[in-house]
Amino acid sequence: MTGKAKKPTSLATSTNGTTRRSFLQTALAGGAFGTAYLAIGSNMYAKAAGPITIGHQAELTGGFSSWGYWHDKCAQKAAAIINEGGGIGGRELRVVTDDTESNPAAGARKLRSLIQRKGASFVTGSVHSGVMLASIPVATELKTVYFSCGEATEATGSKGSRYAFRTGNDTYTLSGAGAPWAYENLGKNWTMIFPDYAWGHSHHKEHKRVIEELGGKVNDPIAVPLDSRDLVPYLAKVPEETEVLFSVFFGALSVAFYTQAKNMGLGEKMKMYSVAGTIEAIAPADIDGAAEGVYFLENFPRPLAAKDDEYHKEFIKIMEIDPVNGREATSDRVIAKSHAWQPWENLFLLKAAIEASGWKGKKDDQGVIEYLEGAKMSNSLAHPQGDKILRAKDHSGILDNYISQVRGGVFETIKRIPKEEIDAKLPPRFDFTKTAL
Amino acid sequence: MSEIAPVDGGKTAQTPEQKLRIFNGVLSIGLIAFFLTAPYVVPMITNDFWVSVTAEIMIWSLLAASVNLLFGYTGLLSFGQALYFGAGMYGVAIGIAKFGLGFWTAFGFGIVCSVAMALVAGSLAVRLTWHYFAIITVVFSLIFYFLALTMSPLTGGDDGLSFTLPPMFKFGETELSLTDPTLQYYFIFAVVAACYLLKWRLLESPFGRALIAIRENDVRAELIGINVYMMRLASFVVSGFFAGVAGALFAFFGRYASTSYMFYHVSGEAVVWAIVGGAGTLLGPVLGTGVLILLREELSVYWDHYLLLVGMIIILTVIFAPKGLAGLIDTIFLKIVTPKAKVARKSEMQLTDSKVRQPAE
Amino acid sequence: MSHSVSSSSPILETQDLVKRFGGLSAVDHLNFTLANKGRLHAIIGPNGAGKTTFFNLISGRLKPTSGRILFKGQDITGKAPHRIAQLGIARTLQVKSVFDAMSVEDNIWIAAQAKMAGWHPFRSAKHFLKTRQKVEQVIEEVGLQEIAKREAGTLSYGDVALLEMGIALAGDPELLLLDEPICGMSPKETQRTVEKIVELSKIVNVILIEHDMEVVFDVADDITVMAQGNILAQGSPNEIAANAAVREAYLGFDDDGVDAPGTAVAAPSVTAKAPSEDVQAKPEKPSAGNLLKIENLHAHYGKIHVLQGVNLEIGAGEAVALLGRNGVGKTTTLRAALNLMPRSQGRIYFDGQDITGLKAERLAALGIGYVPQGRGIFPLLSVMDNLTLGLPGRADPNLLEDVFERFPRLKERVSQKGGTLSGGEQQQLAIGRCLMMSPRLLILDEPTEGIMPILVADIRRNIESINRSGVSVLLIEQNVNTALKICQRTYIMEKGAIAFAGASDDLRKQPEIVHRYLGLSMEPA
Amino acid sequence: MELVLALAINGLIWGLIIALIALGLSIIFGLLDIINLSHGDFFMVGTVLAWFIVHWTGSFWLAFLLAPLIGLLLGALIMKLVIVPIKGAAALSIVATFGLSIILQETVRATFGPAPKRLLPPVEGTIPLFGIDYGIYRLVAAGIAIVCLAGFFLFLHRTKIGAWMRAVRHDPETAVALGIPVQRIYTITFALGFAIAALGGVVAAPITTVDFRAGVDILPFCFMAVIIGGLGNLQGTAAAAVLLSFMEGVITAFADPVVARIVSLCLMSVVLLLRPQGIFAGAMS
Repeated sequence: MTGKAKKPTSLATSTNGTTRRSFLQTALAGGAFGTAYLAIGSNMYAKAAGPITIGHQAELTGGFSSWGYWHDKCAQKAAAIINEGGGIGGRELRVVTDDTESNPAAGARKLRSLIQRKGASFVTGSVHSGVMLASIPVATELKTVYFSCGEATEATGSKGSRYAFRTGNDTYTLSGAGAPWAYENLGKNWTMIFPDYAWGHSHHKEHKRVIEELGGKVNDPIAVPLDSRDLVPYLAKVPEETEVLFSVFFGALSVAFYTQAKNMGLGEKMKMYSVAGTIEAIAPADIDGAAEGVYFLENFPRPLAAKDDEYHKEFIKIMEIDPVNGREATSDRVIAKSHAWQPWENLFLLKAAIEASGWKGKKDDQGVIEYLEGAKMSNSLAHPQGDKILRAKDHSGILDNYISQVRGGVFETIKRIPKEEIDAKLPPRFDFTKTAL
Repeated sequence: MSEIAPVDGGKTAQTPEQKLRIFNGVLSIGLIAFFLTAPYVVPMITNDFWVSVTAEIMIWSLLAASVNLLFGYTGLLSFGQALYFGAGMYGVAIGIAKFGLGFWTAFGFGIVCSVAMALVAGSLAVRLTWHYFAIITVVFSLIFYFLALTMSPLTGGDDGLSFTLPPMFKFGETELSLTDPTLQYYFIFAVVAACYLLKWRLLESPFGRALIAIRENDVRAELIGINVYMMRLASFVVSGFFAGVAGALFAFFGRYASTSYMFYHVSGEAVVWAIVGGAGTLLGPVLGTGVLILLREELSVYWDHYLLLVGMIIILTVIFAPKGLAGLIDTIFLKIVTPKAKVARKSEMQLTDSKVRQPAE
Repeated sequence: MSHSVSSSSPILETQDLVKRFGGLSAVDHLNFTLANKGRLHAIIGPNGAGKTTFFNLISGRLKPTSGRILFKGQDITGKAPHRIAQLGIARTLQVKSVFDAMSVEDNIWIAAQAKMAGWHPFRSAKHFLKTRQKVEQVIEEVGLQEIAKREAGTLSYGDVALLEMGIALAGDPELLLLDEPICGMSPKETQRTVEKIVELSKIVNVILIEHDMEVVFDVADDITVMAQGNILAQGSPNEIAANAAVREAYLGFDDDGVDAPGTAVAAPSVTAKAPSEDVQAKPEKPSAGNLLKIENLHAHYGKIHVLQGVNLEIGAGEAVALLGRNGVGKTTTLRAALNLMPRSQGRIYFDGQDITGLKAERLAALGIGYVPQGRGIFPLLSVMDNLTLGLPGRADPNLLEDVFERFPRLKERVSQKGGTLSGGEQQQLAIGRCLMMSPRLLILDEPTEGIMPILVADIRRNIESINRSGVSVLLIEQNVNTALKICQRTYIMEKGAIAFAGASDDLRKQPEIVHRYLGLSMEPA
Repeated sequence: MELVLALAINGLIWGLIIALIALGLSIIFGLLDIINLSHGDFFMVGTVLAWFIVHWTGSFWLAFLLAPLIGLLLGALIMKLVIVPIKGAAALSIVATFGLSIILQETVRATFGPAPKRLLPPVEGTIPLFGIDYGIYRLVAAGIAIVCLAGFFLFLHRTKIGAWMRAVRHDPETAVALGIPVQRIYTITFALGFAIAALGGVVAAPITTVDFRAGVDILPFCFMAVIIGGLGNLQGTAAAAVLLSFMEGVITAFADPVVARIVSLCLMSVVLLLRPQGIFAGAMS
């Protein structure tokens, strides 16, 4: 992959010719937006009020760079489609990407850079919880709508603001979506193992609450220091009577976890349950069967078969990934699918909000925010993950989730958890709509 | 030798050293003028973003300056300044978010935390020198890093602790707060400038000279009656103070504190900034911090793997400009100003040598 | 010059002072008293007599094992160095060291202000008028006005020595301890410095450690001779000069019957023409052709011009001694010649080949064996490893057998660690190690230093027999007699150059030359 | 109680692997006086080399041979390009190795990719060990680590180059005079430090992960072992690594793992303040 992703995208010519164009038009027409702009040709937006710049704050280097690559690619592809379809309200969409180095200080600086230097009117942001939480105060202060992708629930909770949104899951929705199913189907006695920092503890807290409410037993938590490479001491502490071992890790630590748990034969003694973040950007095949048999809560299932519709199919095609493992055709990278769709969808959502509210410039931000609060998105190429709502009060996305299991080195989806069910279980705990702008 | 002696009457005959001093003076004034006018000048040239980068560079340069005070002026290489940075940062964040302190009290609290931390850690650490000192400073900072990580209800752990800025001043209805970017910039400028001024005064004072004496020759310093332990401790505490102020400012700047700023990598970066800029020079840290941050900022636009270049630049600086950028500028200036004078002096030295060589009676 | 120490109230007194390093007593129940009379008191003594350790104890750099130190009647035993300095004892260090990056002025300034450093953290140093006056005064006293603004690191060696004294004086001391202030100086610098010391001794009590006897006997009011951590003799220069024990301790002649050239204390002083001409005199070409030839060798240690044009030749099969007082540059000559340290100038030839630019590690293979001072045994390596270390491949069993035959002790201890051997055995090992490489030239730096007397003769015999077997020998030796016995020719170094070159037999006949360069040589009182 | 035993033994085994990596750090420090901040990345490069070699040749055992060899070459190259030019100035070496660390990580990220990967152990299966099922490869790895450690000490004590390294460390000048090529020994030492760390990487790769940031986490632990064992004291380093890991294993059985880490760090401060030569000094030399 080259660095061209960093350049503002404008799609001058369509390489796929008319077939592609017509599909896009149909696909977009199926979306939640009005259809008026579809008449506007791609060559017309040049005459309008100049491009609209949306910033993308991504982890291109550092610990999260295996995810960041896909966030960047999704944003670029989405921008290309939008521009191909006439831009936003007739104006060209420029997406500028800045690298956070997976480091909160750099991330916050890059957010300023996006807004102040590169003139981003809106920002779709980081999947790194630390970066995201360092960025929200900056975005709020600079009065700029900021979408985060990280899972720390505080971003749309105690540390949220009127400007901070998230279309994906957080630990709160993840627990509400998957834990009840796992409790019913996998077992009642739970042990939780997670990295010893806020994200892990947040998962523990939310899941423990759900399981205990359901009447299950949650054993003492096992927090693993972030710099651990040898997990055996922690795995050895998993009680014998455990029925479900719930784990949340990311990156190297999660590979180490699966490898070492596998080596110790834990998978044979108990059910292993986790969330998609644990295995993002990693193909089960690449870790040689270490994740075999593990159940995952995904929100955008890896195999096409789990959500077999044309939007998903087209998404896979555009992202140049295979329909089973999500592996890139030109490299051996595996998509971080349950998170990387967010920048894609956020761009389309912003497009909808801008067009619907008649946004022309900074002063019209309120209209965009009001559109976003409670926005409904429906299954389309703009929203290939599926139908979802952005709840007005807590600015959180409520979406379908899926339970998958790794079988024979590939994901197999066994259950869809509809967003309505999740919404019902998880009342908003914050209300930002009353906050002044 | 006589050429060095001041020439009576005219100022016309300046030595290269004098010229260098003037040059450095001009450079400093230029730098100060730039920082003073940045919020107005910079947006005229580019945009607001660079104003906040400038502010951030000032803050980080203060952390580099704290490394510089210890390493460049006292001869102790600390790899744990992030600890005092973190203490200042958390002092402010916890003060505001948990204790509900006001702006100034939180600022003071942050500084007190960092100074207290430096006093405790320093009283042990300065018993050691060189390698051992460098390592124990990392060890201390790691201990508190892990402590902060475990106390996440208080510190927010890796995800950090964010807070809303309390107002600086309140006059009836009108509130002044750092949410005004220009005010924020000048607040940071004023505090950082005050710290540099303080550093400069300290270094000009008997205390500062004692530190330099210790750096140059601690044995000799002890033998003329300098209490080397106390001076090193004082230097350690002052540098902890600078790091703490930087941390407190950074907390205000980001409205946020996180343990990730306490990790040894942050200390490492500060050391790199200080040494690349030029250890033992007042403005070296500003240069090093500024150049490296701007470099990263710009390079990252062009290449995914720009860190390769950053690493190479660091190594090349160390190899080809061991006295840092400040030293490099001085050397270049001296070369431009005095090609002839230097040659003359060299030959004179050789003459003296040959005189010495002659057998004596 | 006058007589013995008078009995007014002492400024410095040590009571039963002991300092042990491991088993060695560097200072051994020393009782020393110095009257507060503003006299110049010199301490002399052979290397290892404990002189510098004594200074270190007084100035607090070392804590005594037992005993007390009183300064003006106040007990200062075990006080921190800076406290002692503040009380009024200043000292200089043997290796000159000042604050290199600071100007001369600031160097003195820092010393003048040392006691209050830290108490005025915000007041500019420039504003302390009293201190400034003090600095000006001291600069004038030591005569550094010309170069007051120069950075100390750029000063010549002589100026550094003056600055050292300035630094010491700036603290208003009542007692000044000077540790070999003129060591390594050019004659001109020496003269200037000595004059300064004499001047200073009129203002403040001075204790001077010095190896240059000429200077000591010239300027000291009183002399203490130390040996083995204690006082050997004390008195006026004349009394000391007449003391037989002193001469013996100094000249270190063996007691194995040879008439020590130093018997004639009242020997006529050397006439002025002797030294300078001899310095330039090139030694006659040895008959067998040159094996090693050192030409015009110059070297610096920082500012110190240690070697000032050394010329030296060794013929094949010849044994040559290089003698000279401590600090004249003997070891430096070897190190510079063997490329172990940078040279400023000079060429070295070995067996006709120019080895000047050759890497030091290549020399052993050419046939130069080097036994460094202190023997250079690797303590953690076995005797066998030590022996075979320098060889490219496996050890030649015949050579090994030869070495073991020569040093049977080594064979007994072949798997022991080098560090567990006694000094004599280590010396055998160091020599044996060189022999393993079949050298053509064996260079030995003080092989008998610190060796039990019984073993000295053994080592001497070994060197002689090695030499007889055709190996050339270059020997640095403190023990003049041992050296003269082994070596056919002798060079004497003085102040970084060869001052005398000639046959050892000639030298024996001219004891006054030995005196002049090595021993007690003085102007008639 | 069983858990304690299991954790203690695991600590021992993991400690042996760490000892191998820390050993490389220790010899570089002991001989060259360089605080090598990129040492963790030397280890990481070893894991990545192992991964590539296994994926290209299919042979894990070949990785054992090739990875250290490549490490040796890289080490010699780094010595020549980075360490020699700064002439061993210690403060500069810290900064230079910091830069080196960035370069190594970024090079691996650019070539190997940012995603962590797993390397299958050449030996699979578990055996019961005090109530837990224990991976057999770990025992194999410990065995390999012991063999490598023993091999290294044999090399140090039985070969000429080993003797030279020990001699140079004690007294470089005498060593030169004896004809020992000191500069080359320095280079060999640095290269060996890299090679040993890379070997540690190969051994550890199937247990942990292959990831460009693997070195960041391992470095502090290695430093702890080097310091507690005594700077430059090789046997001490190895012993300290095993002891520390063992201790952390035992503490982990009772308390929060971070507490174990903090205890180790406090122990390290005490050692530095009271016995900077390390707790094994004297006992070893």
